Amino acid sequence: ATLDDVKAKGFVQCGANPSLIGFATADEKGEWSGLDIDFCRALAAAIFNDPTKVKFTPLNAKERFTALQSGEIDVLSRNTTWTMSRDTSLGLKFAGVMYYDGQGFLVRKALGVSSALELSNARVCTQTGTTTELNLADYFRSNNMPYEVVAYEKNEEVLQAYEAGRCDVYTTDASGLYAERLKLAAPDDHMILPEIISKEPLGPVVRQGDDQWFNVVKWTYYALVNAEELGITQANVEQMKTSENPEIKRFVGAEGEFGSAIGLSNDWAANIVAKVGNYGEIFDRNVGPSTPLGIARGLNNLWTKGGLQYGMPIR
Amino acid sequence: MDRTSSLINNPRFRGLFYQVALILVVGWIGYDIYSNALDNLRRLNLVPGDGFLDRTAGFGIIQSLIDYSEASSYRRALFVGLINTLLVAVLGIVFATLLGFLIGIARLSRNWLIAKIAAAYVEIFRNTPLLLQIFFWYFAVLRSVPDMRSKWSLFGIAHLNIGGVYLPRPVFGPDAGLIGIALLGGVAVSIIVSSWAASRREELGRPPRVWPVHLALIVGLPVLVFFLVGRPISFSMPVFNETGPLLRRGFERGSGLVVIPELVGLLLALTIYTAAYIAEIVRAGIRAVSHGQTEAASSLGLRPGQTLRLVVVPQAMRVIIPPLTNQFLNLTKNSSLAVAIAYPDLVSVGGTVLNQTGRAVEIVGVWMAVYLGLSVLTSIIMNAFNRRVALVER
Amino acid sequence: MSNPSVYVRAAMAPAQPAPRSTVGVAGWLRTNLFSSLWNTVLTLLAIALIVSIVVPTVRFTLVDAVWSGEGREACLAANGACWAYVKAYLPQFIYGRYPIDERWRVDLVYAMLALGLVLLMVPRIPAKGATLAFMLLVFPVVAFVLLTGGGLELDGGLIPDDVMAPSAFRFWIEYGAVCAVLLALAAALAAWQGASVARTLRNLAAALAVLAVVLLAVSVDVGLEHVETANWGGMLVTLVVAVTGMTASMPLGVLLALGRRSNMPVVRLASVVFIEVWRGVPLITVLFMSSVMLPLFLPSGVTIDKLFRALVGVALFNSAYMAEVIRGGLQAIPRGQYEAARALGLGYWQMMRMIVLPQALRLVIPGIVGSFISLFKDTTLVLIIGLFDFLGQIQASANSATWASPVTGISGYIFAAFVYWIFCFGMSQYAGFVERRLDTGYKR
Amino acid sequence: MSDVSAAPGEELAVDRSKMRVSSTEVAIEMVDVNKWYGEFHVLRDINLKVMRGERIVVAGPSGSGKSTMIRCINRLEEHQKGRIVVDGKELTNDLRKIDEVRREVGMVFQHFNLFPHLTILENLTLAPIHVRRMPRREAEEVAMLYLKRVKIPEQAHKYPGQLSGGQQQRVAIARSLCMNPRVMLFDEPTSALDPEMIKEVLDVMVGLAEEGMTMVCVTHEMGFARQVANRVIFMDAGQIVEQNEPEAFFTNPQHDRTKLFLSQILH
Amino acid sequence: MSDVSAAPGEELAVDRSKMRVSSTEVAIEMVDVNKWYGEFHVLRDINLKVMRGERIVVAGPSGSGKSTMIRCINRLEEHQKGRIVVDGKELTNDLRKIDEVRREVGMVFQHFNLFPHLTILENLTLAPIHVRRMPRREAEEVAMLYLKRVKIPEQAHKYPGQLSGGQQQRVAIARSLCMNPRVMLFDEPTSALDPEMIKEVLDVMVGLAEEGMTMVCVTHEMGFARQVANRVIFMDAGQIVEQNEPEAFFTNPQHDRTKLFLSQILH
Ligand SMILES: Nc1ncnc2c1ncn2[C@@H]1O[C@H](COP(=O)(O)OP(=O)(O)OP(=O)(O)O)[C@@H](O)[C@H]1O
Ligand SMILES: Nc1ncnc2c1ncn2[C@@H]1O[C@H](COP(=O)(O)OP(=O)(O)OP(=O)(O)O)[C@@H](O)[C@H]1O
Ligand SMILES: [Mg+2]
Ligand SMILES: [Mg+2]
Repeated sequence: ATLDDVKAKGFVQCGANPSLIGFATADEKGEWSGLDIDFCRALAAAIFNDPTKVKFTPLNAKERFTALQSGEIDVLSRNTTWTMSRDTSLGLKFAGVMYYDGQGFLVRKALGVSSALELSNARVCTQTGTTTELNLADYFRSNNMPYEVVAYEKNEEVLQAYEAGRCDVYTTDASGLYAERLKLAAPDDHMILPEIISKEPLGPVVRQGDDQWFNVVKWTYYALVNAEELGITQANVEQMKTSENPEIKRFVGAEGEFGSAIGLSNDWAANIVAKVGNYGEIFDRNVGPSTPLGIARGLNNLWTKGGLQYGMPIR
Repeated sequence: MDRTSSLINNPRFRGLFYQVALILVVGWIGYDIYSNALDNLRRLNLVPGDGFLDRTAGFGIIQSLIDYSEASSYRRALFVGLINTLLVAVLGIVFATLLGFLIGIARLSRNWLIAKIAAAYVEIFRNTPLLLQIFFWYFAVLRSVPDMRSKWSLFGIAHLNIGGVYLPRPVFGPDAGLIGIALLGGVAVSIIVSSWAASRREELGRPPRVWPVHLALIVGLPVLVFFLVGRPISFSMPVFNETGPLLRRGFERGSGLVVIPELVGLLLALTIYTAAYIAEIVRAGIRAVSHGQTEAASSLGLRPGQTLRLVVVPQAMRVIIPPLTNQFLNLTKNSSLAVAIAYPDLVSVGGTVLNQTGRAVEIVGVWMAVYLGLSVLTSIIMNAFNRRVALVER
Repeated sequence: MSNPSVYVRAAMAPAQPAPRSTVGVAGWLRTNLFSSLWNTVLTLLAIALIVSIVVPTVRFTLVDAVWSGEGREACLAANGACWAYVKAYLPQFIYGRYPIDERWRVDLVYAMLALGLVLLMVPRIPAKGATLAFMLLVFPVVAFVLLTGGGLELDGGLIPDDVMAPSAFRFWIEYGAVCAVLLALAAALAAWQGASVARTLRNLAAALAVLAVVLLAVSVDVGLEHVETANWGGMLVTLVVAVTGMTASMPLGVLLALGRRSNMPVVRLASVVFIEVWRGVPLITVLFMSSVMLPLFLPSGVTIDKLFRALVGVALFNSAYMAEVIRGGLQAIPRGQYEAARALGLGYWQMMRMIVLPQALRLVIPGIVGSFISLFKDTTLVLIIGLFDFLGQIQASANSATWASPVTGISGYIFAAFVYWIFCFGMSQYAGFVERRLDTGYKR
Repeated sequence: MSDVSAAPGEELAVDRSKMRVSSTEVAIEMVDVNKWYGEFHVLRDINLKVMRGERIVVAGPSGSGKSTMIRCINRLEEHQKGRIVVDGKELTNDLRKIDEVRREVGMVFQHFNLFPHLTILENLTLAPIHVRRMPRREAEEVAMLYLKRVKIPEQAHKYPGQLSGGQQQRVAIARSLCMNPRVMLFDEPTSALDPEMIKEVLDVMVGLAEEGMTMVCVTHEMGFARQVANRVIFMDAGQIVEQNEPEAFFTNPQHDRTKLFLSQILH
Repeated sequence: MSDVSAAPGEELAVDRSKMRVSSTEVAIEMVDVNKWYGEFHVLRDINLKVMRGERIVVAGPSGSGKSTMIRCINRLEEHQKGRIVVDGKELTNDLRKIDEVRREVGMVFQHFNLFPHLTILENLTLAPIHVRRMPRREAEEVAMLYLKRVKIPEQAHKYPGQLSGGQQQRVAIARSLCMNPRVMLFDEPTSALDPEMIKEVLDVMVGLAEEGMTMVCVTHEMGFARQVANRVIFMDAGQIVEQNEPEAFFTNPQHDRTKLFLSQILH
């Protein structure tokens, strides 16, 4: 079983995007950071109470599924869209949605376009081998807009081509657009159109057929969201351990045996928050308004605040 | 005892033993791989087979020489990729051969500067990675041509901007086939005329003047037919919109014939890179013809052009052809680097299909089969040609 | 005048200096550049061509280039190349994301490699055999330990886990057992075929012992921090792929070349098929195969490092080309050499090892260098499967948020081209040098 | 053709009666010809007049400029000073003149230089067809005539590589003859041949001489010179040191260098 | 060693006294040996018995199968019918037997076939060390002994390319001798040599003969045959046409082909 293997080898092997600012990047020293990265660290914290017990495998779009299928990595946390075919026929299982995303469009302000519906005749650059190409085709066809797609192998090339003027539009998940825009020579000359043309729920993926490991990953995600709902933060988690709120008590492991049910220690959730923080903290730290990306919470806000993030109750 | 010992020391038996051992080992490895793959695929719900190829592709391809839309099947998409590969390979081979011969001959030029320029060309382009050259040319081209709302024009017929090279596209009417037939007929008749002229020449010594006949047959006849059947070919000129919303400006979609910059960049890089190798082959081939041959030819009164055509080139060819074949194969294989700059060749389209379907084994299988097939085909053609050239020599 | 044809020269004509127009600068110019109208036209065209290429290039790369400065503003200001960016990222281009504090390990490996190559390539330096042995046996192990940090976990896998837990101890027990079986097999085979049993055993045991030492060296924890290959990048990856691909493809290439010339039909067929298949497909599909398909061929749970997979792909691919180069050398060895060796009573492998291969390999050194150049250039393709080699690292950094500008990318490409060119041109010059040396040396 | 071994020149049966030399028609005239290779002065003040029908043998130590001199005559090399007039046409930079001269001058090389990719017959008909624009049929007839003349008509459809050296050289001579030249130049035509083959080639050359062909021949076959030549020219260090009728030249050399050379070369 | 030119064989000083031939010990026996190359029947019913100490010379026109026959003796070629027994061991498909035979039989080729990448000494010690498993020191001593025997000990550390043809052939003989063979096979050992060098090699071979070495020698050096051989075998079209003692063979050939052959080859 994966959990046993992970415990035996002493670290989680996590598949990640090699470079997507805010979601997964490694700095000069090989230190990884980002939203997807923090999820893996949370997983490590849950299992080992040590967020550093994780190793990252940079994967491009083509390799990611084979890497997971073959067992090269334990979990894929690499802005991967949850689709039915992937969830069912590729032998994969999505464990939650770390980021509700949608495909958007980046254009030059000089183009004078304010809506995606004005993009008729546009030339669109994108990266091959993702759901993006399919959504794009669907959107333009359903709106009867002619278009042309230029699909590159790597996003470095997409960006260079877009910058050179090969296309009018750069499309990918909105989160990616925010990240990529920063790499343009003059980011302020470009804007992201308001339309989101697809649902892109991005989340961690595991292999089918190992429910225990699936549970660990799934509940790590819920723990992050629940912690925010409960107001448990990295700063206050120690005090919270003495809280009388039964929900919090169950969360920090003061009550019940929820940890052992998924093969972890009882304070697994508290460890996550203590070491990595809750969902909101992770979001703000990596992609939130105070970062260069400056993404608003939007759909990724808690359900209580008008968003979609909803932690299943620990009970 | 002696029987067995002599059996074991029998070279035939030993050979057999080793060969059987090899078969067993290879078979075992093969079986292991096969069963692992089968296990893995079954675990992943990926039943091996080509059924998935008939599913709808759903993605667009920027260049297709045959009908293709998002609603076409994966099979068709792969076919589009294959045709694009063939297109770039054939064009690349033609251009690289021309440029390569030019540079190779220039390297032997008695003009010092020309020879040095050719040498510098070869040393520069042979010693840098092709992928780098592809990037370089592609992005250099992209960055140095006008943007999509403007253009450079040549005689109002050909235009250039970042969207590609725009040319008039011939549109064939119902009777256009007749013109094709007329052209073919003209070529056929003029071949007959040529051979007649050749036989006349044997008798006369002086060839009869036939080029007006050729001109009439090959150009005149189709033109005549063109007007007779009521001009069935028209040209769709690229339409350039100067006004309107920005996205509508520039060349109108569907008008004219567009050569996309990905093709231009790839072709440029492949041609320039391979030409450097071909130049060296040509140089070596020509140098392999001894100086005495040229001297003998000129002392017989042959002019330099005749010497080259009748004496040097036929001898150089047999040295040139085998390595030239290799370069053609290399160019074909190297065209797979198209994937780096979004030219939709077989590898690029296959990669997309692989991603949408997760069918790694099948797609890689298609790649291998196609490239191996192309290699074998090229080898067969060139070997046939080589045999002809070689026959002349001995 | 009865015989006008009689003539005896009274005074010998002394040698005179050649007319001015045929010698010296003027003569040189006339014969090489302006010997005819056509040539003059060509010369003028060539000059125009040179000017139109060299001037803008020099302007862009030198005159208008930006040499220092920080960040994207510096590059945005440039009309020419932005070398400031290259300077800032140079360490990344060389080491990738290798941890800064550990980079001395990479330097050490670079230094050893450079030293070894110099010792091998300069003909005058003696002890080639010892150096070669060191570079082939010791250096790879040392480099492996230095670069990865060693401490490879060997825990065996033949004995089921429930009988004995995975551990280094289990591995060594298994290793011992396998060795014993191999030795027994070899002894039986030797006895059968009438070779000296003791000698066979001695040789095999020595080989197994060397292997054991190597395994021990890579598995023992030397206290170096472990650096994952995912963090390797830049020139490091380029050199690792090129050098390993080359050395690994060599023995395989020799075997394939011998196989292709074997008179056992199955062996020959297998070699031909192997060689032609690899030569018939593009390297990039091989790399895709190693990155997306190979994992499916392994038993579930067994995984191989991505860089290593690419290395295997590259090595197999290159071995096919190497086999053809070596076959050329084998074919150049006259039949008489084989016959003489046979007549002296040498066996097949003795003949190959002592007579044929030494001569054949020496003949094909230029071919081998040539194929190394190809391989070195082809390493760039690994960027397509997401490894960060020298070019990949440059491409990635050109899009970094801090340095992005219209000239960043092109500057990076020019720098990459320059570096690759230096390496490849140097090697091709060396190949030429060896060829000339062999040309004269062979006849002696 | 088979039992020749020692000194083949001695045994040539020559009929000098037919070899008539014109006293007025000049075939080749070289006046103060000078040539340099870079700084190296190869030909110094060469003066030579060859009348129609003359057979000149050029001898001299290696490197003395013999080859260079005769190669200047059909402009395979360019001279830098002086005049060369062949058959009334002066060799200048005029390409048309050069072509005309080359058509009139046949040349036979030491290493035959047959075209290996063409059959013997094609070798012979190439120039007539493409330079003289002769019909192929006719060119082939002429070629067969000359092949018979050099006694190998049966080899017409073989390739040069299939012939012996002597046969190849005879083909080379026939190839020149097919252009119907007025002058033949030979540059050591026998020195790359095995002894048995030398005679077959010399025989052909003697035949040519007997027919009155103007010939300039660089050779060390002194037997041939003695029997056939009507003038022997001795060159050294790029100059014509001595010239004389063969008998006088061999029996009574005047110049010291000639004496030295002959003492080395004659047995 | 230098002033030999005409017929070197004639001048060999031979001491026939030591050449004793055993009458019981058979060194080589070929019984009804047949061999085909594809469809081509090269060896037809060869029967030959060589006693220990015999010196056999094999002669015959080119292509008659001489080389093929002696190459069968150490199994460089495989025969398809009949028996070949060398030193009591029959040559079958048994590799071990073949190895044993090869160790006992030395062979010298027309083109020497020295190993150009090894020094002379290494050429000589290679087989003793790796086939006979002799210690290197000892092998080198033996090698130097034989190098002295063929009179070129001073060349031990040179490479084959630096030696003249005659020296190379002597090294080749020494190389075979180092394996201490009981039989020596020579395949036209002198035919690739310049005349001055032939004698040095023949001298060495005569020396060997005097020491009683069993030898089978394909050669056209009839002088050598006359002086040294105790039997001459004449082959034609793959068969042994005639065999006899040299004197009788040369003076009184029986078979027509032999007569024809001898008339061509002897002066
Ligand atoms: N292309 C050349 N460039 C420079 N020097 C040359 C060239 N060709 C010939 N020479 C030199 O010119 C001199 C005369 O050469 P030439 O070949 O005419 O001599 P030769 O009398 O024919 O000698 P041989 O008997 O060896 O053929 C020689 O010293 C030769 O080295
Ligand atoms: N490997 C081979 N395959 C086919 N035929 C061969 C082969 N080797 C030799 N032959 C033919 O076998 C015949 C005998 O050859 P062999 O070399 O034994 O002749 P030989 O008497 O040694 O002649 P020579 O005096 O020319 O060396 C020749 O006709 C030759 O063409
Ligand atoms: Mg000469
Ligand atoms: Mg022979």
